Amino acid sequence: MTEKPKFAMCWAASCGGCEIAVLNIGEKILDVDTNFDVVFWPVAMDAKYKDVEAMADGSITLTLFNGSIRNSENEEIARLLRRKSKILVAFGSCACEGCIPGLANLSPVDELIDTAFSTVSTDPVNGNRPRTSVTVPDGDLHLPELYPVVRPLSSVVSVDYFMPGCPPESHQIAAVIDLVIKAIQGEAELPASGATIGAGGSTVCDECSRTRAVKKIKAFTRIQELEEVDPDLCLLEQGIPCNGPATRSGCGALCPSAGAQCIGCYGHADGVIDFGARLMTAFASVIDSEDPEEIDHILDTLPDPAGQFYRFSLAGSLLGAARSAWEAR
Amino acid sequence: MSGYLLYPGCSLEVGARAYRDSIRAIEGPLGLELTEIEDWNCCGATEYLGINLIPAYALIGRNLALAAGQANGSRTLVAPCSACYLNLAKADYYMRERPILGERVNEALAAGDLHYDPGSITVRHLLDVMINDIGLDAIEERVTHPLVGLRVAPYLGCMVPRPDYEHRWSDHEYPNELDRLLKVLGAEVIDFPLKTHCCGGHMTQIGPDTAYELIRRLLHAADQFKADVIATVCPMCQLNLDAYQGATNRHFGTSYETPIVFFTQLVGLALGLDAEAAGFGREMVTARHALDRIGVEPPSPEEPAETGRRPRKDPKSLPMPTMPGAEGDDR
Amino acid sequence: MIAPISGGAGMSGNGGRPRIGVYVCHCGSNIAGTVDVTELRTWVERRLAARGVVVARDYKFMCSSLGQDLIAKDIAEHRLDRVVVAACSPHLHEATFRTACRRAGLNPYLCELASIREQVSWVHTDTASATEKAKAVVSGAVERVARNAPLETLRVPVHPATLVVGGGIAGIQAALEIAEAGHPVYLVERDPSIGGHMAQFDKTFPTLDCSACILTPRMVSAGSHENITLLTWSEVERVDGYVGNFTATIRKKARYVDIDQCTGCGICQEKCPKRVIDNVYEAGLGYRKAIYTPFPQAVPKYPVIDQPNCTYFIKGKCRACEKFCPTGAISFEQEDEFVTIDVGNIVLATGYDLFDPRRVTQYGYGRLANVFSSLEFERMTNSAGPTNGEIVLRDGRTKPTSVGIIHCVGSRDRNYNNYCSSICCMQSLKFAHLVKERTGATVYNFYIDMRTPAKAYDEFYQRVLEEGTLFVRGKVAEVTDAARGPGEEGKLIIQTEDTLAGRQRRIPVDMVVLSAALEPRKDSSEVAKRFGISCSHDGWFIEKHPKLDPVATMTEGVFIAGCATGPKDIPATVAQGAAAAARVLGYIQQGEIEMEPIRAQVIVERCSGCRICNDLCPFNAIDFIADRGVTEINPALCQGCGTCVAACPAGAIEGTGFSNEQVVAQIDGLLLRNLEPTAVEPALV
Amino acid sequence: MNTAPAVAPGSTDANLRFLEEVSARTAGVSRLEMCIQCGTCGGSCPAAADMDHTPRMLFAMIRAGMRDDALRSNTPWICVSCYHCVVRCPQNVHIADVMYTLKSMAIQARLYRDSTAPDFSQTFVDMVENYGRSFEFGLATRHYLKHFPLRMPSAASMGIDMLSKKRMTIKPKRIAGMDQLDAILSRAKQLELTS
Amino acid sequence: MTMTKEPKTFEPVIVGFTCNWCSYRAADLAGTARIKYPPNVRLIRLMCSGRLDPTFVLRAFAGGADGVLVTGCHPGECHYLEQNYKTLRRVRLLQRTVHAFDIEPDRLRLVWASAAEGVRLAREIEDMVEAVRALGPLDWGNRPIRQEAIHEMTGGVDDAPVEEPVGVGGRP
Repeated sequence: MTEKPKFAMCWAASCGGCEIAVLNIGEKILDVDTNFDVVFWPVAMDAKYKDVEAMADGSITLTLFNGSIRNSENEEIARLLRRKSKILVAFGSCACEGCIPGLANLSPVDELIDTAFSTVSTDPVNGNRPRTSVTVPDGDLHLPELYPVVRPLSSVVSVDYFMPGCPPESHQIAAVIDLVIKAIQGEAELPASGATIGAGGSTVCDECSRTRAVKKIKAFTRIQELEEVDPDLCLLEQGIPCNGPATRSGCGALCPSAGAQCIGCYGHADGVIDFGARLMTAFASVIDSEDPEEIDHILDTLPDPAGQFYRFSLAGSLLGAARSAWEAR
Repeated sequence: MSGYLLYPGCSLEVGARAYRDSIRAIEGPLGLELTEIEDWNCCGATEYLGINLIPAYALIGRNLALAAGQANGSRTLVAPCSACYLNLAKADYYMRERPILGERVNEALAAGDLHYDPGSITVRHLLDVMINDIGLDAIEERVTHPLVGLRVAPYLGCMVPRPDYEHRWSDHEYPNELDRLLKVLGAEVIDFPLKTHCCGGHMTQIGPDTAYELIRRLLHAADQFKADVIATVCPMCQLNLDAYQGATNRHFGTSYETPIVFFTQLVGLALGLDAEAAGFGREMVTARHALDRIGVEPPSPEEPAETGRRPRKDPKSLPMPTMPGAEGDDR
Repeated sequence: MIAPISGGAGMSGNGGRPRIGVYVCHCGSNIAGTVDVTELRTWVERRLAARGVVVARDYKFMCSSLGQDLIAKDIAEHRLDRVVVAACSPHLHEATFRTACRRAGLNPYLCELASIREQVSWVHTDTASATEKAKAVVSGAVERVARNAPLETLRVPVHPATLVVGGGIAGIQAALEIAEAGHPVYLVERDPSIGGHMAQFDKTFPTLDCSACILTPRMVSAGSHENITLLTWSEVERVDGYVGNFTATIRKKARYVDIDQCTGCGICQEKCPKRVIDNVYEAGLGYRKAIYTPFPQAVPKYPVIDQPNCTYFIKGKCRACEKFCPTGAISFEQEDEFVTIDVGNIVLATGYDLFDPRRVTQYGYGRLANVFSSLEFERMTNSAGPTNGEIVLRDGRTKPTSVGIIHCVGSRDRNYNNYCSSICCMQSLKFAHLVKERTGATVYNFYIDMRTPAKAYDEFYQRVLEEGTLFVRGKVAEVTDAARGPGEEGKLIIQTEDTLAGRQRRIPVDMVVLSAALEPRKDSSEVAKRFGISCSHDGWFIEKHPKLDPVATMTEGVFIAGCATGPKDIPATVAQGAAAAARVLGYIQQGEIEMEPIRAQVIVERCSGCRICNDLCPFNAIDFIADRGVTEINPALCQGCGTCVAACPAGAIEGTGFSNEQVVAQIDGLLLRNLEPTAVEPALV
Repeated sequence: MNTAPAVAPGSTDANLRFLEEVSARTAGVSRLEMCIQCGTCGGSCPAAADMDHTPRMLFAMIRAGMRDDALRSNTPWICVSCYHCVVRCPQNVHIADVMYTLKSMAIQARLYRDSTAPDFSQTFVDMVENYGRSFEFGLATRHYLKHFPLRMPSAASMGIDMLSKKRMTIKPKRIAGMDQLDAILSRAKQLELTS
Repeated sequence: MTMTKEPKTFEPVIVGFTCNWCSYRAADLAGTARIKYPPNVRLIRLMCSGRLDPTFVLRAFAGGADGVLVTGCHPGECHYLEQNYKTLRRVRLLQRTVHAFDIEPDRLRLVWASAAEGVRLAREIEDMVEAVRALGPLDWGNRPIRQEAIHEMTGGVDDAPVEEPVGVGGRP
């Protein structure tokens, strides 16, 4: 029998949810095994970086890379896998646009370390600072270097496909794996490089069953602060800051149909340069006032604009990180 | 009871006691509660501004700061004296219009550990409060002795309706507030053409001849309309028209004898106070004859108040432009 | 259209890049004097080659025919598919160069202007920095043009009928011009008769010919013209559609008179027992009946019943008019009617309101009997007016021996209207003349400045001077009846500073006439909104261009004429009526209208139907298609502002001519991000 | 009025400097530069008859940079602060406040011709600075003695009448916070209003 | 100046967005009237300030601009009736958002200027240049921005052979 195409999956700065999502595809996982030779997947099997280094460049057919680039190790493995892979997929929101870890980009790295290592909740070790290398009797121990800002995968290596979601929906993962297999067997065409796969072409409202009318909003309210939420009416029209209008479809409007506002994990729609920009303009458009003072009062009801508009996309946004974070070098 | 801060001003202390006494006398019956600002100082009248700008405004500023500091639940400062009313309102307004002035004034106030945020105090005239807060209906209800048959010339003078930074008055030239109040008291109110013209102000002191002419104009017009009394809202107007009426008569060889009273004194009478309680007896030109007139039986209410103008009934005559709300537009 | 840098019209060679020609104009020394044009050109060659520039030239006058030929030649020789001209403002020569490109076979919208004159050479002095800025500006234009798409101008058919709103002289003029040209016109008038303010006047300055004599014939022909449908006692309720294809809904107010029966004999008016002060036509100086035609020569001749004042409507009995009407034309049951009409163009000639002089309390109008407003005075001097043209005091009989005429009442005064009403001087001169002529009284004119700039106007001023009218330069302070002494008893005293004599004067007169300001109609802003045009802050309709397009508005197909755009005298008003008609006829002649293809359009497959954009369009171009759950934009209604493009959260609306790609690329170009990364000069960032 | 303008005629910027100075030293925004010379102020003024220049002329002089003439004019001193001109001015010039400015400038430059008014103001201010309140009796007596000795008799009889009616007191009333007021005023005197 | 190698003083780069009907014409007017203002502002013409996509502003900052000036018709005088109010709302929200990225709100200004206000526009530009100069460089230009952004931004500087442009001065 001929050699099976090689499959790899790797996590960088991420929570691991994406790995679970892959396992969630059920018996489809068996297809992966039958059609691929899994060469590297730290979560699922034992393998060393040096094994990967030993492989020939481009010898891995498909690599699903999840997690963002937070430290030198993340970058190293990203570059390594890029070299070794034919198809590199930024898998999940972290790899695509930084996701929750990206929110760290609003603060300088030192503050992050302080919070982590010198607050009451943590026991100070070695002068409170993790060091990149420490000498012990039997030699030097090394830790990867923490970067000042979190970056999406595509800002360190070129990426073939983007698969959004936090995590990507299992049925979408299954579909993508199907597609790749078919493509390998020459039964299907792969989309153009740089495309977003495993998601829809429009935004969440397209899949949302709530009724919508013309929107005019005098104040935004946190969903938990509402007396009652109309189960059928568009959440944004009820003053709930729902990110659905700007968020790429593909999840089946999971959150809105469960009565919670969309928080935007599927990222921006096609042709959009900056996710937050779309949300800002959308929210500004539905504010029902032409009086500067009143407008300000209404905007006061959005206490954390950056968090609202960039919860998942901050690291991948045009500004990428706060000035203080960039300058902390 | 609606509470206000009161800035009496120097004149009410002595020169215009009739004003102060009558205000204090009608305060209760009208449901007013006027709390005097503690240790207020002179507003500078029209003199200090001409000497030195910043000190002049600092002088006024101290009063505003004291008022703001004095918490009696009210942020409304009532000033019965026109000059005080204007100076206080003006300082508050200019400190906003020209922020640098506000800064300077506060720099000065800081020397006395005071500070005033322009806009934090609302400066209003007593008449404004009576018309717009108490309301004519409420006042009418309390009238027990209508001033029927008393022909009154309503006289506001300059500094209440002008410049009127906050647009509180119905008009700069012909405000109708005082007219409407006096009508409610039952008086015959004449359409006094000079109701907002000048009484001479400080010219009685620095250029008496100029002042006498201005006083004469007012007395002449009032006389033309056969006014029994001129009702004023300002101590300075009262003083000039009253105390200098004799001098004016001597100057022009005229013989005017028109008593000049504060509108609050007439309110007092209408509410049933006796003449003394209403502050009468302090005027230089006696108001006795005027008072006699109200003593007499009132004519039947149907009879319309004779306004001193010729009625136009001539069929050939052309219609006048209709004055929207001219008749009985009581807010 | 999103034009990827490798897309666009017939691109060949150059590694998939566009083939761009850049042309730097010297504009004599206007540009070359401040910008180093040679340096600019060579920089473009060197640094922008990688961005697709294949030709770069600088030339003395690009807009000259030689300059244009230069471009045409290159388009052919170098197979250019994009052109950038670095010269003056696009508002000046964009058309010129785009036409040149079209002639050379290149789609005009693939040509961009980079303004390095108005925005660089004329506003900066230092050559070095000006040249650097020019580089950035050109670089921006190059990036933009690379993403321009070939566009075709839009064409919409024009409905031949026209709606004229307002039956004053401006509206009548416009209606007649269009009707004469053989096209249908609907002339809508709010009052019972057309004629407007001009019908109230007796004489018109400076010729002093009788207003009625010149106006009435026009009114009659407007009333009887086969192409004009007269809709008096009517108002436009709503307007839909767009240039060439408007639909207007008009409310015909109940006349309570059946115009098919009515012969206009006037018996009803004789018999009506109810006398009403006529505040409209007689300016409050005279009376009319509760059933009335505003004036004898009214067009149409049918009367209306003034419902709120009619005894029958108030008390439920009377019906005198009905009893005496020989043709049984009275019908108290009549109700408002609505008619809907289709038109291709609209002319708004809604005129002005007179400033209410009561607001200037110190002039005593309304309080002092013998103070008159200018309109009252016009009626008084009118031989058909309440006094049969006699100038008398309010008592209706006494002739004044002295009259004061006050200019600028409510004009040139920040407490009322800041602007000059432009007709008051001439009006006041006319009044002065009439008073002299008819009463021989002493006349004083109180003015701030005499403004008599038009044909034969200043001559009229001279004439009035000769007649002995006394001119006092000073804005009157007050008019009072409070006499200071015997000389003033029983008079009105005009108090003013004679600014030329430098002293205060009190001038006793019998009568005062206030030359009141012209003001926008009280409802002008609602009207503007209804017709989709804009009002200046003081309420006059805004022209598309105050000088070069004075009767057009920003809304294609809606034109404005007469005092609705600002105070005007009769000649100017008539001229504008005619001008508006000419513009309308132009459109009708074309049969269809070309429109700039700058429009928004929805990429339906991307639209999620979130409806964020639905409320953003003041031109109602955005429709939500409920059954398909998507939003669409009507290209003919769309005016191309791009607000919805910027607002769409899904990026599903694209703006032709100003696409995101174009603008973003221009930003990058301006910031020189387009140069090879290595070449980004450090000083920039 | 034949004194040469404060600056050589034609040196526009110098002329402007006076206008700007007056504006800068006026409370609020004077809008003096907006005057269109319409004469509303001169026409409205109840005391214009006694003024050597109408307010309008004064403003023209200010524009012309005629500093001395303007400061020597008696107009500001005769202004009775009736504000008729202010509310009627079609350009909303703060006329009354400009008058106050001119007074204070005239006093500084010692350019007023008749000292009656400045003295009165000064006396008044002295009272206020001593007692924190005005003091009619002191004011009237001191002022009349100095400036209208001949009118003293009639003034006196009036004064007595006032006293008898308790409308005048012979001893002034001093406010408690005099030190505070002192501190404020002396600090204020060191401050300048700059634009 | 903005691009000389060693700038003496910091010369901010400001991107200005103008409305085709008023502020762009105001800029033209400033030109025809020869009113001088600092060359630090580079203008982009939009049909209406309502076209201003927040992306443009962020892109300008990310691309190295030290400030962004948005200009439109005065409220109530928008040639598209009321679109400038929408701009007002967007800009207010943008200012709050960029603040979270430590960008001073004053680096993003909204100015109303009618076609007649050439002088006003020039003065506003002057004023903003000084304000931004005082704030110092923003320095976003050379920060790594995600690959596809750069790709899209430069339209992909490919390795295809560059045709040597013909450059001719003066007469052809």
